[in-house]
Amino acid sequence: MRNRRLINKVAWALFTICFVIVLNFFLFRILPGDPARAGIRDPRLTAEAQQAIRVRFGLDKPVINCFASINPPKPADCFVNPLDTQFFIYVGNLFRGEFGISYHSNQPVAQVLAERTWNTLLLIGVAQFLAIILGVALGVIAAWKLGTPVDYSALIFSLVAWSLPTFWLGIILLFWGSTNLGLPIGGMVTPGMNYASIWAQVIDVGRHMFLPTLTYTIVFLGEYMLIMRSSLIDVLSEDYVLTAKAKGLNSYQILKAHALRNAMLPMVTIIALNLGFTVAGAVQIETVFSWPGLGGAIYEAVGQRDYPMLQGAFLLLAVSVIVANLVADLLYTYLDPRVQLE
Amino acid sequence: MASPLVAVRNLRTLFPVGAHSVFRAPATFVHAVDDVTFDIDEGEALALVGESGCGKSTLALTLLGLERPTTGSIDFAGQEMTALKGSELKAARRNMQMIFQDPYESLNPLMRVGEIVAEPLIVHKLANARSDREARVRAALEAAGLKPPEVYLERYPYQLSGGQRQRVAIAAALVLEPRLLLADEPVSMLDVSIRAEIINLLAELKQTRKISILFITHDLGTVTAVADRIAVMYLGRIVELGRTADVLTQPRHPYTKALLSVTPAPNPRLRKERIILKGETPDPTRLPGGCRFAPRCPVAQPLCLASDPPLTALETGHTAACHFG
Amino acid sequence: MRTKDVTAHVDEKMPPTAAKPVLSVCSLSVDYVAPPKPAAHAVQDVSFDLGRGEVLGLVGESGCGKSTLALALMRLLPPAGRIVNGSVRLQDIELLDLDEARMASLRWSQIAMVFQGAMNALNPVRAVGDQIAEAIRQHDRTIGKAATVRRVDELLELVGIAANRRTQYPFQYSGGMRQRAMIAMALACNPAVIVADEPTTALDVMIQAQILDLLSRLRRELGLAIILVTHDLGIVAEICDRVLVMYGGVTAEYAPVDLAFNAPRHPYTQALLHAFPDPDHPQAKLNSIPGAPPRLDALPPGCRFAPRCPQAMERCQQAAPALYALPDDQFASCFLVEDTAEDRRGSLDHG
Amino acid sequence: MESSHPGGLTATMRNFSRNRMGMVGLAMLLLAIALAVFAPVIAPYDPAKPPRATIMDIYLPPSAEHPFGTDDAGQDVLTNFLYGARVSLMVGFFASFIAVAIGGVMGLSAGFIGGRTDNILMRFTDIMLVIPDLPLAVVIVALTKPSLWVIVLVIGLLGWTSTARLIRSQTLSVKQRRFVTRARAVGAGNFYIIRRHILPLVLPLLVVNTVLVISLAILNESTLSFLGLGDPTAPSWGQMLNFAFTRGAMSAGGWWALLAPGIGIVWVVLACTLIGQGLEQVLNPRLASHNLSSTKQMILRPPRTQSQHAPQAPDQA
Repeated sequence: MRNRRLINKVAWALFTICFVIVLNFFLFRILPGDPARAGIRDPRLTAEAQQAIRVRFGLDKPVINCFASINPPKPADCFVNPLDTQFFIYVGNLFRGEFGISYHSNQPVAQVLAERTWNTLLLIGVAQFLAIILGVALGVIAAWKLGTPVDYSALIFSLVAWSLPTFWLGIILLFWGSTNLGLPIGGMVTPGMNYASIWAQVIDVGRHMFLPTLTYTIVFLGEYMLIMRSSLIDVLSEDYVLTAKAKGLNSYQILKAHALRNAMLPMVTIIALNLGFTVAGAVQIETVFSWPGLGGAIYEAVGQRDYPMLQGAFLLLAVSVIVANLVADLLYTYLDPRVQLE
Repeated sequence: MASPLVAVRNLRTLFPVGAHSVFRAPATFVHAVDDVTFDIDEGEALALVGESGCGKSTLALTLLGLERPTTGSIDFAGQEMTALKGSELKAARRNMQMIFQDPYESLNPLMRVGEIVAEPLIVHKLANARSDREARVRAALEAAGLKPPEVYLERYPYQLSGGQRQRVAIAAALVLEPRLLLADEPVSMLDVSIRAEIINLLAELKQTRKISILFITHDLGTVTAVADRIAVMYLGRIVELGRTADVLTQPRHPYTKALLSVTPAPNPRLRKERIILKGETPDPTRLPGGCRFAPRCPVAQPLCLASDPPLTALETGHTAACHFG
Repeated sequence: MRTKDVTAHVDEKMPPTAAKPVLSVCSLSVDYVAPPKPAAHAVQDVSFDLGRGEVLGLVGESGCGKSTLALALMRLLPPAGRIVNGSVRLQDIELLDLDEARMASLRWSQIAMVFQGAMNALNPVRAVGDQIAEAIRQHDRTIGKAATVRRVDELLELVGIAANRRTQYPFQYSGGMRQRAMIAMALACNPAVIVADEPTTALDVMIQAQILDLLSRLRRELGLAIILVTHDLGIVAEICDRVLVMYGGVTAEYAPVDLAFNAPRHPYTQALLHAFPDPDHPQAKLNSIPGAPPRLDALPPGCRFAPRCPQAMERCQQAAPALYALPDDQFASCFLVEDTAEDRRGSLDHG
Repeated sequence: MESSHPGGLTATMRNFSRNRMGMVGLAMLLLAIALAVFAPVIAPYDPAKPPRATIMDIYLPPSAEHPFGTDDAGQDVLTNFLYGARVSLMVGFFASFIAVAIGGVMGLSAGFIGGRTDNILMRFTDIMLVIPDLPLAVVIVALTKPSLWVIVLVIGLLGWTSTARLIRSQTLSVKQRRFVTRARAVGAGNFYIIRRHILPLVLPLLVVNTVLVISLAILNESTLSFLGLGDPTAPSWGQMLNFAFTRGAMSAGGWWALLAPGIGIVWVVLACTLIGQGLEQVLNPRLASHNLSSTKQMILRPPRTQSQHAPQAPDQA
């Protein structure tokens, strides 16, 4: 039963990824900013070089065969040499790790994204870790002290934090941090710096990371606190908690042995579902703090109309959210015996 | 003797088990109702007794046409119900109304009593004139013992007690002047003091209006005051059927005997030897061969495991499905 | 004025084991407070004794305060609940005087509880055996792992559950088995008293019979004292020794089970019994009790049953009757028994 | 017993009016709407008039002449703030209307029809749920010509998933309730049951959800505008922030150009959040306590000494 569930989940994730690839491809072809038509605009490229890129990415081919003769469309054409079309060349390139060439930097998109992925992971990883730990802790305290001033303050704080636009909080913290704390106003490292030691480098990155991480943590902390609080209140109102109390367990024991695990179950799902918003947060924060990550890449690509870059970054983000969701789903299976053994 | 109001013959309702998938046909079926035959006369109350999962509620839903029977026939007032569809079924259903177990759940919390009772009229497009409709709603409320009706018309279910709510449900059933009432555990959620009121009301409706009643319950103790006959159900089958007094005083099927013995009598002096069956009702997807009751039967013989006893007549109007009954 | 020196009733006719009660509750009163609403007097001046191996039935309609009383004995009332008067003595220990830590150590080891609806009373994500073991280890820190497992198996066996089901989860159990598991859990520390709150509600009659059978066997074999909270007089007739009928938070009648059923003195008890079909005349019309029980936050000034009582007198509207002691260890709170009352020693003066 | 009245839009609203948190939110939202509606009356300047943009006029600190200061183009921040409110609120309301309409219909049909329809609709919803909204919105808006309606459409078309799931589960639970079976037993058809029994019980939840979708739509709009994808002809609060941030407000110390629109967004979003929280408390009233709430005051009986209640002495009567 468990294995079948696992296979189902993985198959579903793969299907979703395929859907995203198709969406990603056609979105860029259907909407006005078609990269094939926009062409390779860099004037520095020779005509031959442009043609070479066209051939490499199949831009000289029809999108798919049946659309070549759009008026009237001939469905039969779809099956004439179907692989020799932009779409399948695109898919084939994806499998080879080729995401296209950035219009702006002329570097392969895959290479640029690979560098930036780690920067985003570092930022999101640390901040999510902090937000989850602090949010859960705050939620537990608020739920436990339900109806007390502690609870109310935590609730108000979380509601306000949830309502803050991420980028605006970033700007405010940036304003405050750079003027009052002397923290850098952007980037990941101080430009042109020669580090005396690895420690000096870590400290420099840490100084750059402090404000974006803080912003990110505050925004997500509020949400996690709200969810944990309401989830734990539900659990603590259950009869089995009363049973535990009747068995002579004290509050700490009950929280540890009965309440927390049960309350964490919905948290896992919600954290997973929130990963999409997490990515949205990354775009905003990396923009404000000029953090060289995937989110920043999207922002820059938008400004430069760098479509291959935009396409690649979006695909990468979408796939990572899907995969992370899958992981959370499987984790849930592991945590909840009801799902595991059903 | 006139023909019965309801004649159910070899009724069978099966449910497929497992996820309904595009690729797989269901491998197993729940035999919710399996080869059930009985009659209900005009103005008669038949009690259908059995534990949860024995198929008694499915039987009621099948009678109503809310579940499709797999095979068998239901003759209701001379009409074959299983053949009806659409508007014909709707029209036939008008004469057959149901009362549910939980009056807290079976009334829409957002509708006023007047609207709830008028709903069947609206659905069936009857009594379209407003004054006519109101008169019928009032009459139904009064018939259900909610007097004077004006007091109740504008109230919401949450403003009523459990007994009053069940009376509203009964009024909503009576407003169409049905010939058959299906009462699915109508008192099991009510306190003892209120239980008696509702049972009395049903008995009164049977007597004064000649309404037939199918009284579905798991508690033999609640049926005596209203039922003329009792049918005992086990795992989708009727295992014993007879006049109330006969079944209660001379039960012939071991399951009926066991059920009777564990039904608490309201007096410590009547404490008796209880026949406590081991285990619980088995999984209805994997029915035992032979007699269905054999695995739990205290008096089972080798024969019982081998062959399934048919329902056989013992004396006038008393039948039981047991090799040794 | 509410008098404090109350109830001294011991029955010489009781079996010798019951001579000294295991649990003795004395004029216990519980309010629910939720300002600005008026306090609801959920339980008022309830007294009873429970001997070893005895089963006391606590009956009444929904909202009569019986579950509140059960929770008050364990000191597990919801936060709005206040024990405003009375005493609960468990084997010479006054439970209401203990601090919370000491009370926690007595819970389950001395007085355990079987809750209504075992589905919700068991943690869905922990194995059943685990939850029983937790109770054992909580009250015996020295017990080893293997010994705990052995004890859990023993307990499961005692209630008729195969030991190999120890590692299963509640959702893998049937309704009846969950209730048995709850009983096994309640027995984990050999308590003197078990409070069973509607242990068979929502179960089929046959499963109910199995559970009741199990409870009477345990009381016989282990000398367990049981308080059985129920709304079903039939269950009381089946297995209880004494019965305490509650109405609107007060004791209507408190008597040995035979007297309560065959010579009830309180009109409420009488009415309840008449609402059952008479086994001799099964098809006779049932007698119902018109009206509804009082709301505990808006009690009538006089006797709480007076508004529904067929025999209510003028006097009943003004003053609440005391709990009168009658011969043969029967008590009833009704003015009608005043004349036959032996004395008012066991009575509670509400006036 | 009055408080136990379940569900229902009118009852929900009546109880809501007693919820402090919700009423504060409602007041905040109404104030914001009033400011937006009466912007032409309140605003000190006409935003349509080209500013006299000399170097002396940009990033002027707040003064009597410009209560909120001026921005990078020398325009009055207060005026832009008031007109920006119109854009932000309008996008929020229209986009959430689209989202809630789609989500409501999807959820209701998936939940009520069930079976294969449910399966297909929910699978589609699941896909939409895992695709990150904002980057997709960024991509779509970046590929098209930025306009207010494109933004409304994109936010609306991407924002319905949570509504669909919520309404589906509520529909499912209402559908299984006994009174629906009763209506069927009486002979009522699907359309009647949806209209008379399902919708009234789903509606309050839909209202809660709408409020939260509005707040999300406003946040999303501001983010898109901040990323430079707003409609240049209708500057919203997000766009004011974009201009200020990209055109030197930080280095010029012009914090006022950043503060007003930001607070505007927080104000409206917080208002919606508070309303949502209040409505939820009304619909899903939790007890003010749970099983671990402090019970120190449980025993309030008069203290008694050991002698006063001697163990049950034998009855000497």
